Amino acid sequence: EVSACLITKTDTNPFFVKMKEGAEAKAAELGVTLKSYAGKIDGDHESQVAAIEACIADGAKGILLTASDTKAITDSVKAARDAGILVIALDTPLEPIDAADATFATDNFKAGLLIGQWAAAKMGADAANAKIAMLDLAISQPSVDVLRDQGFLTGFGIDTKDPNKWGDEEDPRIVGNEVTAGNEEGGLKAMEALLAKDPDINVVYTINEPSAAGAFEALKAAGKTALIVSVDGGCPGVQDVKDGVIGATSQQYPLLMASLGIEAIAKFAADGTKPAPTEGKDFFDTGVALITDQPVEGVESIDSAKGLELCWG
Amino acid sequence: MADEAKAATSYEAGLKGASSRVAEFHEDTNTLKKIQHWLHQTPSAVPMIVLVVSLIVFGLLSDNFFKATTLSTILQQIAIVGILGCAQTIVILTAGIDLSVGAIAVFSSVLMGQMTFRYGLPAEVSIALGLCLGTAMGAVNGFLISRLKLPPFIVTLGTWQILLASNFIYSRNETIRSSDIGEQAPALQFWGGSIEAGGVKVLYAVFLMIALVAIMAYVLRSTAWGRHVYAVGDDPDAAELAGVQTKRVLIQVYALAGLFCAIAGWVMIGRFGSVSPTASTGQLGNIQSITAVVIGGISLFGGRGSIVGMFFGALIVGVFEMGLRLVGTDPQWTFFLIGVLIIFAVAVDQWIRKVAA
Amino acid sequence: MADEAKAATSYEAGLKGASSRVAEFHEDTNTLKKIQHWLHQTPSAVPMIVLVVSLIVFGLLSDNFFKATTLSTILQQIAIVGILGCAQTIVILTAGIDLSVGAIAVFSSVLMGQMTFRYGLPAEVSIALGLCLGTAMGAVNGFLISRLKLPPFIVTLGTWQILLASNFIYSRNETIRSSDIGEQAPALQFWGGSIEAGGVKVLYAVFLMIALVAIMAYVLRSTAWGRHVYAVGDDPDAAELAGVQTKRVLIQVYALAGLFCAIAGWVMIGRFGSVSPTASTGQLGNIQSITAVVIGGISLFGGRGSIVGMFFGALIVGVFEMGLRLVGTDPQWTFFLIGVLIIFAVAVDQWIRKVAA
Amino acid sequence: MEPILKARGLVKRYGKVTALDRCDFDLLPGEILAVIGDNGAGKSSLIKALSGAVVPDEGEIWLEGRQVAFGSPLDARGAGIETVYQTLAMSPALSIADNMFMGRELRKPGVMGRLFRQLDRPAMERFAREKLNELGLMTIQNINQAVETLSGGQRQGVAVARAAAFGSKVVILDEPTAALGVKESRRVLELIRDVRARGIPIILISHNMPHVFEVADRIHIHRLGRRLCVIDPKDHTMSDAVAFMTGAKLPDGVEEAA
Amino acid sequence: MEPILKARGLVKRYGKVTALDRCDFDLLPGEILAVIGDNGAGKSSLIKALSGAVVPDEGEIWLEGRQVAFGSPLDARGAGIETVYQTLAMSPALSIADNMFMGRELRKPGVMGRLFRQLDRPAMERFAREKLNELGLMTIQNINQAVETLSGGQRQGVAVARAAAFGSKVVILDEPTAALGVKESRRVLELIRDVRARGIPIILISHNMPHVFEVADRIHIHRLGRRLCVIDPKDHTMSDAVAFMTGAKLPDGVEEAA
Ligand SMILES: Nc1ncnc2c1ncn2[C@@H]1O[C@H](COP(=O)(O)OP(=O)(O)OP(=O)(O)O)[C@@H](O)[C@H]1O
Ligand SMILES: Nc1ncnc2c1ncn2[C@@H]1O[C@H](COP(=O)(O)OP(=O)(O)OP(=O)(O)O)[C@@H](O)[C@H]1O
Ligand SMILES: [Mg+2]
Ligand SMILES: [Mg+2]
Repeated sequence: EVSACLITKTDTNPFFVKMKEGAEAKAAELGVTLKSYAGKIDGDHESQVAAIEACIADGAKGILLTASDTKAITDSVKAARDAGILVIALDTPLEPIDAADATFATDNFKAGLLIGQWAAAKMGADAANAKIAMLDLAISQPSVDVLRDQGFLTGFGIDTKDPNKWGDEEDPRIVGNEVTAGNEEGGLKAMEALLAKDPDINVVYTINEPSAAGAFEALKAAGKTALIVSVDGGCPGVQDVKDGVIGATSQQYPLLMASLGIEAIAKFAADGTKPAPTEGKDFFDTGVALITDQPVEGVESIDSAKGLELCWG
Repeated sequence: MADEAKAATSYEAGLKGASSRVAEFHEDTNTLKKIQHWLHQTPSAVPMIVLVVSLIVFGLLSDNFFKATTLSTILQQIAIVGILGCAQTIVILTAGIDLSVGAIAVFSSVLMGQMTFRYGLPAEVSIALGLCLGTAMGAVNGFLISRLKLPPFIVTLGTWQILLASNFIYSRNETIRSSDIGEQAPALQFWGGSIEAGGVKVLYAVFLMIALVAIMAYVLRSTAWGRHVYAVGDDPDAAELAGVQTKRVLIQVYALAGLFCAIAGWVMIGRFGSVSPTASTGQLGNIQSITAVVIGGISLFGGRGSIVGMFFGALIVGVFEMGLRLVGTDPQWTFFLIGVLIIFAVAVDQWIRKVAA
Repeated sequence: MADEAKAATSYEAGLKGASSRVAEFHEDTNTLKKIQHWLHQTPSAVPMIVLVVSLIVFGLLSDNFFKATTLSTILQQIAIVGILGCAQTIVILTAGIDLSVGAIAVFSSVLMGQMTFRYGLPAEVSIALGLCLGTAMGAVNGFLISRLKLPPFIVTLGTWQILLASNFIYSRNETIRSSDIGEQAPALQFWGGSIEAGGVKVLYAVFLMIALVAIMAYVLRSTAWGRHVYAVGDDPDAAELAGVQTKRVLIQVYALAGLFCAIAGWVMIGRFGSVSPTASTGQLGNIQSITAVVIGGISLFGGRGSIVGMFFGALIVGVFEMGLRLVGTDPQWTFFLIGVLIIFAVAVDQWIRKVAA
Repeated sequence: MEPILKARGLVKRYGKVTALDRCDFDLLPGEILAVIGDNGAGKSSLIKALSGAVVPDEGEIWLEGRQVAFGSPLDARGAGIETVYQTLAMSPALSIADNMFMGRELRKPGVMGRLFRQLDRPAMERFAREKLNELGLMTIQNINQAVETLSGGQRQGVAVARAAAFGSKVVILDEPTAALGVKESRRVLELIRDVRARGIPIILISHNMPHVFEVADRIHIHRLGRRLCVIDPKDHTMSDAVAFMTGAKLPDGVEEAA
Repeated sequence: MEPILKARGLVKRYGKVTALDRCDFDLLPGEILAVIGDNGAGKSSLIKALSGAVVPDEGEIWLEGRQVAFGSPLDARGAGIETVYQTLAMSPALSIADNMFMGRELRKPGVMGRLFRQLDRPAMERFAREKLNELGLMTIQNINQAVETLSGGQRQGVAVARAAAFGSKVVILDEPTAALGVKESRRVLELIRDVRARGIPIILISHNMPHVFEVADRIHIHRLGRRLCVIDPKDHTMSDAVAFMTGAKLPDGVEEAA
């Protein structure tokens, strides 16, 4: 009997919930026993260490891990690999990337970059006097948070200063950064505060689609409109693109990552082969696609109808 | 023998003609003394002063602060914390604490939403059921605390986890979108409606919060039940001996707190548009409401303080948060400064009280 | 006049020959009574029983549970909570609460790391400085609480935010990698070392935790200072009148708690290898340590309970978490069940105490 | 005469300590019964058992011939037994009037009271002031003072005034004059007589022998957790009573317990 | 004779209430000074000001001729003033021995005490047991009982034993016999005499006139927050004293304050 572990950052974010569902479906199909673990809050590193220890104690064959702290987790990953467990990083690569046996990931920086480029192109000449609200995840600035934020700014053509930190930019077009905890409540409150600061905001970057929905409510209540961009590609988010709530979102594929991961573990258990990375990259890229119904020149995108086919819940 | 007893107390003869004058001392009547006395008698005055001062300071620091829209935004941002604070206040007055307030609120909002969208109940019925279920969750807390005599902190720590987990499991982490609710069940979003006067929108939710605070202030001050709540928090043994049904009062208090939380859950739908099981209130609602209560001058050891103080406490936090954002610090520094200002607000409160004592 | 007074108390003649027998009553000596009495006298026994029962239950449910490695893993998983629990215990015994324990621990670990890697200090010096700074952070809490008489909850809520924000700002969100530390400053990772016996690794951190609990148990029970800590928590006014320097004791308690937190921060480096400012202990350490303390039977109202109980409390939580993971419940259900079990553990505790009273 | 309040074989243990050791008790209608005994003899434990504040481990209690089992002080109060405990049972942060009316507050007449359940503060304060004046506690300057700010004696006066004002079947006073001054003690004794004149029997615990012998109809002497004997103050001297309660002498027909 | 403890013009206000109203005070070396007065007259407030438990708003205090300003009870204790407060100042959850030695614990001899600062529990318990026996409090069955489980009188006995055992310059007793039985009160009076025999002056607050007149060398009569007069018990009857303190009569040469 093959047993596997799935360790996600949290289990309340729909992204990870869907990832878990994908893994469970695949595990049931292949006859693998799957146990799931998660951090208690965003950036919860300790719970992930404890989870890896539990997997080792439990004699698992493989671990699928979306790391909260990509540098810090490597010791525990090494311990697991020393115990003969296949460790696959999902969604977020570890640092260094070869700390895991394999990585099935999307490039969060690229996801941000795409929406940044789209927003800049959409605004055209006005991009020079844009007023941008940045709705980030948490003040602890976990790596997704930083990568998506800095990707967006890079795509929009703004100097990011220290690329490992958001909030240190000095470009006057940025009205302010606020944290949202990645949910509607946080998005709404953050947007209200930024609107009080500057009622003329016309571009809104959001860490994910729930916070985008919250930001939209705040704009609606204030009787304003703005270009909202986001990342994730969950079905409600794509629906929001279709309804014109969100201008564009970068879609990622958690179900795919998870099911590929489970397959790799099953294969490893059967004959000991480890998965190979995508050609030319040091990880297996599960891809990212920009979804918008207002395509712009020079940025590749798919429309919301196509996005709804590919969305993950 | 009785005669012997008489003799032994014969010195009481001296009592004859004892003065019946009530002790009266000169009273200082200058204005400062009067202000001090008033401060002493009105526990909610101190947070009010802190509030006014911080309003003035932020008004000076930021041009945008003293705009009507900013002020109404502050009010709407504290609406939910204010309602949770009502729940937290009555619980803390009984020397308890309720860590589950946020979880009850979020779970109630999810229940209201899912009953409408998953089972197709009319929105009004879902709301009524949601309010009842919230009350029931509170009553369970009350039962465990009063009947099994478990410490409130640990009971509500447990139910917090239980309800939050139930919330995620039951909702399958699915958000109900604002536009769907708007079309099919607008009653759920009732409190998101607003009154417009002179270009300034004030949410119904804000009026609801103020009404709840006013009602509870009356109930706590002017009804027997309110006095019993204070007595239970002050000294439960003494209250029991003096004839208060402490257990019943405790259950009622927690159940009522549950109802307030469910109301907060309903308000959340109106305010955020959507129904989201991941709302931060579930995690942070308890700390936020406790902060408001404590800044409002209510003792965590029970029996002392006023709910109006809690209202000012919530406002102080709201004003700080908004003010700091307008002044333009980055979120980490905002977080830092709010920490500083919480301590500062309570220190000022303490200092004024000391001067006034 | 004195003669008159003599006459008035003449009945005291009856005192002559008053019995000097000490009241003695028959004592039930059956075994049950003895067990009850022992339970009553030994407050930490109850959590111990809960612990043993849960060990047995999980042992039956999962084959992998009763392996030496699993048990040593549980111990190493609670090492940090256990050390933070020592800090929390002494604070709660004084009827206080410390919400900043986790933040002090994480910030101290970041300070130790950055002093070595950013400023190039020798690791030993950084550690000593880190421990001093942690103590200082605790002392600031103590100062605000004892001198300015601010409520502990609100002070530590404020410093929690302040320290966490400072931690993020100061560290610039940078993690120091395990391999770098291993090469350049192995002293930082000292507590991650282990003793191997029969294939089972036990971390130094585990021994440290047990030693700290033992030392504090001795200090609290058998030194004057320990008695003063209890007296301050029991009734601060009475303690002050009886000649305890309550303010000094409070500052010492919070400073010592800060030191324990800094030690926990050092242990974190050893346990996780790296120095990470985002460690969730910063956010969750307070609730975890309070949970351990309360399950361990220490009263949140101060003055009652034993630190050994806290240790068992931490173990109970560790056993539940590991046991449920091995049984394979999904995280939300684990969360749910831990909530249930927290309430259950305290209910059993309460029940045994009642029976034994 | 049939006792109005009767107890047989009451036992109460606190861990190793036995506070009541098969204790009997009788209170006759309309009498003032004093209970005297050494410190720690179990007097307070006895009246706590009678007033529902503790549930005895063994033993039975009868009120007006009917067996009763009080689960809480409220039960006993409902049955008409009003008690002043040695610890006074006051809520320190609440006002004097609030404390006196705790659990039986007056409501405003009319719709404010019936519908909005508003308290009638002026009436309660008037009543409280009146009862305190009856006790001569006129040094209380402010009827809205929190009880915690009263002097020890003032606090005790408030508790006694409360019991005397509301007792209907039995009034129990546990050392009501311990902290009172000469004047105030005298008033309490007068009050006790007044209450008896209303036909209500009283249980009075006191260490003040002259007072006890002055007002008591019978004296229950408590020793080592049980009733040693009951004496008539007219037949015995104070000196005898003191000798009995301290074990210096044994009353006729009683043997020291084993 | 120069007073050992002297105060002039003490004022203490609590909000609207004035507890001490320009009060004077003198304690002579080696004497027993009784302080009597109505409930709420301000007696406890006076001794709290003298023992550092409250800081007076105005006024000055001299100990052995040197002006002092006590910021805390510990200061006063350090200067040799030991006090039994009316509220007793005990930690309810701690044992009798712990309470008696609070703030001046005994340490084990040798290295355990010096280095590891271990308490000498057996010695402390022995001492506590001895002092309680001196007071005749033998109904205390278990010296390790928590103070909260003691009867009201037992608790008071412990507090008195503590003060008597450790006082070096002045011992202040605020109603030490209020909750005590006949036997125990007698022992306290004997103890007070013993303490004076050791040359230590005592301030005794009490409402028990026979006791006051029996032991006091001088009587300070307190009324409406200030010293009305000081009388010698040999020159006045108890009846006079009662009349003075309740305002029924005015002592010679004193006018009722405005
Ligand atoms: N809650 C309790 N826990 C343990 N022991 C107790 C408790 N209450 C009372 N006792 C013990 O029971 C005995 C009787 O106490 P009780 O209070 O009834 O005495 P009492 O006769 O009222 O004395 P006093 O005149 O001093 O008030 C005492 O030895 C006391 O220590
Ligand atoms: N902390 C306080 N706050 C407000 N008023 C107080 C406080 N302490 C005492 N008082 C008031 O001061 C006055 C004097 O009180 P004090 O305790 O000194 O009287 P006392 O003479 O000791 O009376 P007793 O004989 O009853 O003990 C009283 O009217 C009391 O109500
Ligand atoms: Mg008693
Ligand atoms: Mg007094």
